[in-house]
Amino acid sequence: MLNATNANGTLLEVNNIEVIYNHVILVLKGVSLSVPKGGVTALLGGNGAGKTTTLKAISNLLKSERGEVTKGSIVYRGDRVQDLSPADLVRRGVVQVMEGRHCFEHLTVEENLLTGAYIRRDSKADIRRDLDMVYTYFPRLKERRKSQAGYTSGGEQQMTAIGRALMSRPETILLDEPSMGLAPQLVEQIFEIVKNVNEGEGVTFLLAEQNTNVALRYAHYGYILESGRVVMDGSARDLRENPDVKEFYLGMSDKGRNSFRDVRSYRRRKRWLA
Amino acid sequence: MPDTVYYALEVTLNGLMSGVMYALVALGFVLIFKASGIFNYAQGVLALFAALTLVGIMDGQVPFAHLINALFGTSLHHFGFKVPALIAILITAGVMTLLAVLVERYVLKHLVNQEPIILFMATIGLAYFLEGLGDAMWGSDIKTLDIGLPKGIDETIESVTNDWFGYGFFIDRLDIVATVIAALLVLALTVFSQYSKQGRALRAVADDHQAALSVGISLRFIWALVWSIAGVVALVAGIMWGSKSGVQFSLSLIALKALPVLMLGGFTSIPGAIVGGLIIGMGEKLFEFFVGPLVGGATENWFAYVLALVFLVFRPQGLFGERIIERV
Amino acid sequence: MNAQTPLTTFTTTADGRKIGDILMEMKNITLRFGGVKAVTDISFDIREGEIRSIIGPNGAGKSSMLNVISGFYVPQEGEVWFRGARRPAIKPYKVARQGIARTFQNIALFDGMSVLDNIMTGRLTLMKTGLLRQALWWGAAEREETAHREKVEKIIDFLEIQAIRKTSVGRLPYGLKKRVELARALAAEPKLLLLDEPMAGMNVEEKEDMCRFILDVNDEFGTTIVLIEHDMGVVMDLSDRVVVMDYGKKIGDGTPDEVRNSQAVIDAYLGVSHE
Amino acid sequence: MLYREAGDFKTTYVADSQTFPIKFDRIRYYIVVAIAFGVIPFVIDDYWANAVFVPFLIYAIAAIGLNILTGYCGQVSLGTGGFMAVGAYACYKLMTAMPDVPIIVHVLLAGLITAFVGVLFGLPSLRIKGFYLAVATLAAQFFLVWLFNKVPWFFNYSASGQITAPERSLFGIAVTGASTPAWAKYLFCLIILFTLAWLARNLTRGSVGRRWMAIRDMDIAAEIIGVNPLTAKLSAFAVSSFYIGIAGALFFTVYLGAVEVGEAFGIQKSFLVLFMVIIGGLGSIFGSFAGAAFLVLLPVLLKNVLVGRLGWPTDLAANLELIIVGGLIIIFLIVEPHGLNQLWRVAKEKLRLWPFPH
Amino acid sequence: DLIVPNLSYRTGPYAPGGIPYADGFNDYFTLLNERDGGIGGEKIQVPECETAYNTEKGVECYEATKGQGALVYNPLSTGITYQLIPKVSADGIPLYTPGYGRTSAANGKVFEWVFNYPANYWDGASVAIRYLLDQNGGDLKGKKIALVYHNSAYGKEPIRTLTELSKKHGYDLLQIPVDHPGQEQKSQWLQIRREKPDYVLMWGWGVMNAVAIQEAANINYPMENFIGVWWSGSENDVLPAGMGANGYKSLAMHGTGMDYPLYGDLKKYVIDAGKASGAGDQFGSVLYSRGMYAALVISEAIRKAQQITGKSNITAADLRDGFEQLEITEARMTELGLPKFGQPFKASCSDHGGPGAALLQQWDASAKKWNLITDFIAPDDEVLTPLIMEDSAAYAAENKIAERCK
Ligand SMILES: Nc1ncnc2c1ncn2[C@@H]1O[C@H](COP(=O)(O)OP(=O)(O)OP(=O)(O)O)[C@@H](O)[C@H]1O
Ligand SMILES: Nc1ncnc2c1ncn2[C@@H]1O[C@H](COP(=O)(O)OP(=O)(O)OP(=O)(O)O)[C@@H](O)[C@H]1O
Ligand SMILES: [Mg+2]
Ligand SMILES: [Mg+2]
Repeated sequence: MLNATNANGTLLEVNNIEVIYNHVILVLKGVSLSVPKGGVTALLGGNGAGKTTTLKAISNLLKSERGEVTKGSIVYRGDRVQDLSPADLVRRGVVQVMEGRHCFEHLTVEENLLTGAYIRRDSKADIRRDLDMVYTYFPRLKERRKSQAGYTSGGEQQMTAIGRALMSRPETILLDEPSMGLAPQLVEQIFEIVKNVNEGEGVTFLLAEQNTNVALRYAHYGYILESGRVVMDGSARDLRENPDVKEFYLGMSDKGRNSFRDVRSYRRRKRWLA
Repeated sequence: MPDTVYYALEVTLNGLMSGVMYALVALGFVLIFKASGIFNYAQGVLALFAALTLVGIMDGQVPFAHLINALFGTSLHHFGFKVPALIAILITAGVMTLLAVLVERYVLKHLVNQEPIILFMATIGLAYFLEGLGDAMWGSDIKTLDIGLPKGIDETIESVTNDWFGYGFFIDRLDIVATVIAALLVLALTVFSQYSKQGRALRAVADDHQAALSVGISLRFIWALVWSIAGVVALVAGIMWGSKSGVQFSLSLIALKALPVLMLGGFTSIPGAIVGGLIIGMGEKLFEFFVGPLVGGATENWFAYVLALVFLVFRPQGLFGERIIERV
Repeated sequence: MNAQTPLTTFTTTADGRKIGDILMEMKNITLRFGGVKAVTDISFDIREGEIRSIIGPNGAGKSSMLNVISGFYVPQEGEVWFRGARRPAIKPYKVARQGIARTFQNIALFDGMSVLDNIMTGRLTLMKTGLLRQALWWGAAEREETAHREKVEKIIDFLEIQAIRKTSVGRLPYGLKKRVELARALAAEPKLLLLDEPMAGMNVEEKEDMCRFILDVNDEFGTTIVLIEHDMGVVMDLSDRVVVMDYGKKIGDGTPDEVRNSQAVIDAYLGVSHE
Repeated sequence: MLYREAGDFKTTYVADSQTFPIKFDRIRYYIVVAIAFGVIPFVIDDYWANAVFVPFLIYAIAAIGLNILTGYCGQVSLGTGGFMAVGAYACYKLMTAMPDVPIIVHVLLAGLITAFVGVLFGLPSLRIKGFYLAVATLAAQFFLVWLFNKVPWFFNYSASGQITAPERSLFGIAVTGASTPAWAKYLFCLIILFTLAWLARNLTRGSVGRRWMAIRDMDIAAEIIGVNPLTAKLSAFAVSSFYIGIAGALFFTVYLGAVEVGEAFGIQKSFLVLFMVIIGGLGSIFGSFAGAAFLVLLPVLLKNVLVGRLGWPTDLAANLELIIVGGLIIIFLIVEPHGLNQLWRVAKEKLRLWPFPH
Repeated sequence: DLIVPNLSYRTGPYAPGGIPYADGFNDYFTLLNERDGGIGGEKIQVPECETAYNTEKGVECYEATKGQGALVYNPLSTGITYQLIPKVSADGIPLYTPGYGRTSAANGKVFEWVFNYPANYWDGASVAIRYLLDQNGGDLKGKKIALVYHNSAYGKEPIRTLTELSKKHGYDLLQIPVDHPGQEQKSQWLQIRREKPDYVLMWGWGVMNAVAIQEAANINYPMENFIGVWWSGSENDVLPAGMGANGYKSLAMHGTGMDYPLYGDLKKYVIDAGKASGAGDQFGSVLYSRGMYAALVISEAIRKAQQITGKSNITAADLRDGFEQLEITEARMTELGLPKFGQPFKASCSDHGGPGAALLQQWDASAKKWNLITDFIAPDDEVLTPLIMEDSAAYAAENKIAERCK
């Protein structure tokens, strides 16, 4: 699964974009990346590095946060997509799963999933089938399907958000921190789903992830962002072997995994203040 | 004294009918709130604007005549033809739809994902704007609106009840028409919002603009759609109220009668608007009937709100409103 | 932050685990929402000075348990004992005043305020100046404000968030928000600190930082900590004892090693034995 | 780099938490205060006082009051008109019952009485939230207006229910009644506003203010970290109503001189003050000033330009005025949803970087 | 030039009443300027200022026009009047409020600067009762009379008088308030339907009038027993109800219709010359004529003042003397082109209220016009004078005003 050979051409290309929030806060300072069709591309980086911002720039959700792409271009299948509305982009097959869940609180879990199929024109039966598919992925959702999403647990909301994106049968999914708040075995499961959907249906993934360990096991290619710039990129295997990545992102030292108890012995540089 | 019972019954019936009239206005609020979480302050002005436009078209008035005359020294007033009511209503509905599209395009589009109070404020700006525009377009003198709706006491009911009880009940025929129309509207809108894909999308948008965008719901379409429907509902309300009192500025103040209804029924419930209307209408009339004389009358305005308040203390989201989700 | 002297001492076992008096005890707690049973008949205790973790699959009822402790949910059945006495169903703000502070799974910072103000809200339980004196400001109010500000600055230094002191929290990235939330909880100088997934959405490096803070708080001030976390590495390394929940029931309770090797826990949660 | 804060280091927490931490702001503030107290009173005439400054100052007081409740504590209220009426009628009763007590005492007492009434009507806020609360506060609005209209005791049994402010003076100078000099009205209101603004600033920067803001931003979380929602909300209602009551008292005694409750303190007033608060910026004292200025001055300005300068018919001018005010509100919101105050702040941030884009 | 500001309202809830009044007011002065070259050679300037029936805007308008040298104010709003009374008294500018404002201002001993002749609210109430007495052979005992009133200072004005009169004539008074704006009056009219009062009087303004007449028609209340004050008797009020309004009566301070020579002049010099105020479509309506009549009285007072002082460019203080010594005879009215239009009256230092007589008019819905049905009926001064004295004395005491005209 680590071979990037099934990358038959670039689907999405981000060229040197710059993003400013509120007209004054410069967040991305020239980010470029390309997402191959049918690949799983990971976007890594610490808190505030700009992963979410990059994804939102692509899905055009920035505008609703008073953010703006001021330079550079975003090209999807050869078309500039910066000026499309998010809905148009979804219709073209790009769906984003937003960070922090963003379920429709007052809708039930099932209604949430069904809104995912909003743009679909196919039959009720097809939609029903996909709904069942989501329920088989996440049995927990099936149990809670009649509850208002606002009253479900954090993890259940996360599953709902992912399930909802799957329901729109997209060509490309932008996943923002899918593993956040999920129990370990579910994290694995989510990435298995990513893998299945990717390999089985050829869906392309761009995922921002903090859990570098898992992300690099499932992704083909990775970019590492730091304070709004791409500082490193390479195939997942290369990244995993890189000593810096090992130390800072995987928590491994030469002696194997560091214990969280021992971290007190040294202080790191404070990168988030950069 | 059985007379009091009959009176009270008559008051109750008429209260229910008034409630329907309030509900007609409240419906517009509900639609927009449900679809975007916007508390649309401009709803009353929308009703006024619709009614003004309708009358203006029916009379063949030249829009902005006064302005044009002032600028160019002309003396335009009327085109000199009259437009039949039905056609005028259709044209007005078209105007309201156009207005909805413009509102979406020049106001709402730029305010995606803002807090409710900001959106509320924007509708206030809109209310000011439309109030000025409506007056500038059609003039602020009083206009008679007559599209041939029946008015006045329904004599059949009066004589039948007179035969039965020895006391003839008063029911206004206009109210009967309003009730039928309101029932149809509520039915249609409930079906629309409960059983259609768009209906679900509406509720999704109200919950979270961004998430709705992210699943491909076009806020622009939804908003234009809902505002058009709300505009048409405003037209209906404008017609019913305008037939009674003529069309002029005060028509926009009927919104104030709709607010307690809204609060009681729940901001998000279409059936709530009608049930709320019935309770408020009946409650305020009965209170005025029994208690009003003791305290000097004119209690309706505040009592409607107090009644709604009492309900809210027990159900903070109104009778049928969506539960307010409180979690950490 | 002032060095608070721990109220009770605890003994440290050979392997570095702490055993103190019982600070809080949950007795047969059952919590239902309509038909949903979030918590079913759960009992466990929390000892002074320890780090007590709660783990379990999504929807197991961990956060609900925390909400019971902080008084936000009132269980239908069961009792909460705190410092040797049964705690009646009291309002959450009274619970907070008894020295229980917490962070939230879905960050609950006050978005309209700066980082500094957010952390200062943590000290509200300790600030006593009345409305009138506050209005006049000079004198008592100003002195109190300065005194508390000093303490808060220490926490800011401790958590290394000096640079964002005056930014409004709404704009912060997720990870920093979690840190500010921790700061706010610490500002209350709590006896018992409840942390609901404090490390979600962080990378390893940032998690290490958080672990350091948690351990420091625990060591230096003797603060008792209840921790919910899905990262098994963190849980196993930090905790003194672990409660495992599944579908609202308790399926395990013990030291990390005991829990790690319990078959029930492996089946329900860990999947494979974790390392 | 027109505007800078660099080089402005604070060595004490007191200096750091002062109202205008940046020297540039501080100087500008001193200049404004100097002009307000030292220049305007000497040049003001009846028109400027009665049509511009006095209403502006009084609305600013009301706006600060409502901002405390809505902007700081997050409780949207549409009862402002009713509470202003309480202030006005309380002041009227006090003035006529105790003619020899200085007027300032009446005004303050009127504020206190309003604070009490405000707390009463604030009680539902413990259950009811958001727009539901906003609409619920209309109950207060309509009930209070009805009460003052209905019960003759409140208007001393006058034939029509109007109340007229008798002449009262302070230090021998009339401050209410028709023969009050323009400067006296102005200064009286200015001093009260200045003091109240200063008190409000103190309240909002310390623990009381943080309690309110915590409730506003997330009431449940606030309660869990130890804020008692009952006292926080009710204290906000009390303080807010105190301010609004004073504004009402001044509105009646100093500004209009005679009022009819339904007309002067009707629902429109509630909306107007709320608009001021939102346009100015929720949760900002400066915003209250800006919002009051915007909604008091802009219409006067527009009227003078459209009718006075351009000679338009008054009705068209009035319509156009509505269109322009409405349009501007929308434009401002689109440019900056968080009000004039935020607009100002962003402008400063830009100036700080100027001439570089970022 | 002489400056007579027109504080009008052409927007807001009461615009339908404000527009024709303001048009009539303006047009009369335009006529004087166009036809006669002004008054005594002085052109009259009528700067208009929009109040929207709102007191605060009223203040702004007052202050703005005061500076231009305004001679007299006529704000057509009871609220603004109350608020201006102390101000004009301090500034020394006459306030002319025909048929509205503060009734007790009729007492010139206390209200030096305020004039409200030829008739005020209390006169109106009394005239209405006199008319009913007349209809009932001089006896109203046991009759039930309902008063439907705008729940504001304006609407409450007649209550005092009607209560006094009920003691004298033995009728029952039923008070029925309607809140602003009066869009919804179902309760009130159900109550009337139930109580079956013999007569209904109405003190309404704005949309309230139209709704009340519609509701009265709805319950089949006999329209000829329904009488409005002169502010409830314009075309605006009856037209929306269509045929239902047929037979409705109202008081009138002055004649109705356009069969007076003056309208010819107005048409010739103002309307046809394209100098009409507003849209020019209000010409001849009831409220138009009222505005015109107010302007006429003011211009007569100006003439009087010019005569007294012997100079054409008079001051506000001169104009007060003009108002105070004004006498308008029937002969003068005929001369002005309005024979039998208004009642003759003569003011004095103490009498600022005039004789207070009024006409009754009735609506003919098929012809869409008002017809006068009585001659001028005088009010019952025996009852009114003490009331006026009492109320003005209270005001004088509260504001420490010493009586004039000794
Ligand atoms: N709406 C906004 N307004 C202003 N600044 C913002 C906004 N959203 C994000 N930022 C800033 O942009 C930077 C990048 O944030 P972003 O959310 O993209 O980071 P991230 O890599 O996703 O971090 P995390 O892992 O914590 O989610 C941060 O410094 C943040 O403060
Ligand atoms: N207020 C509520 N109303 C209804 N159901 C609730 C409420 N709070 C929690 N639940 C339900 O109770 C169960 C337990 O929720 P809880 O949030 O405690 O889970 P959790 O263990 O914290 O899970 P996660 O790890 O996903 O955060 C869930 O199924 C949730 O849907
Ligand atoms: Mg992110
Ligand atoms: Mg949880």
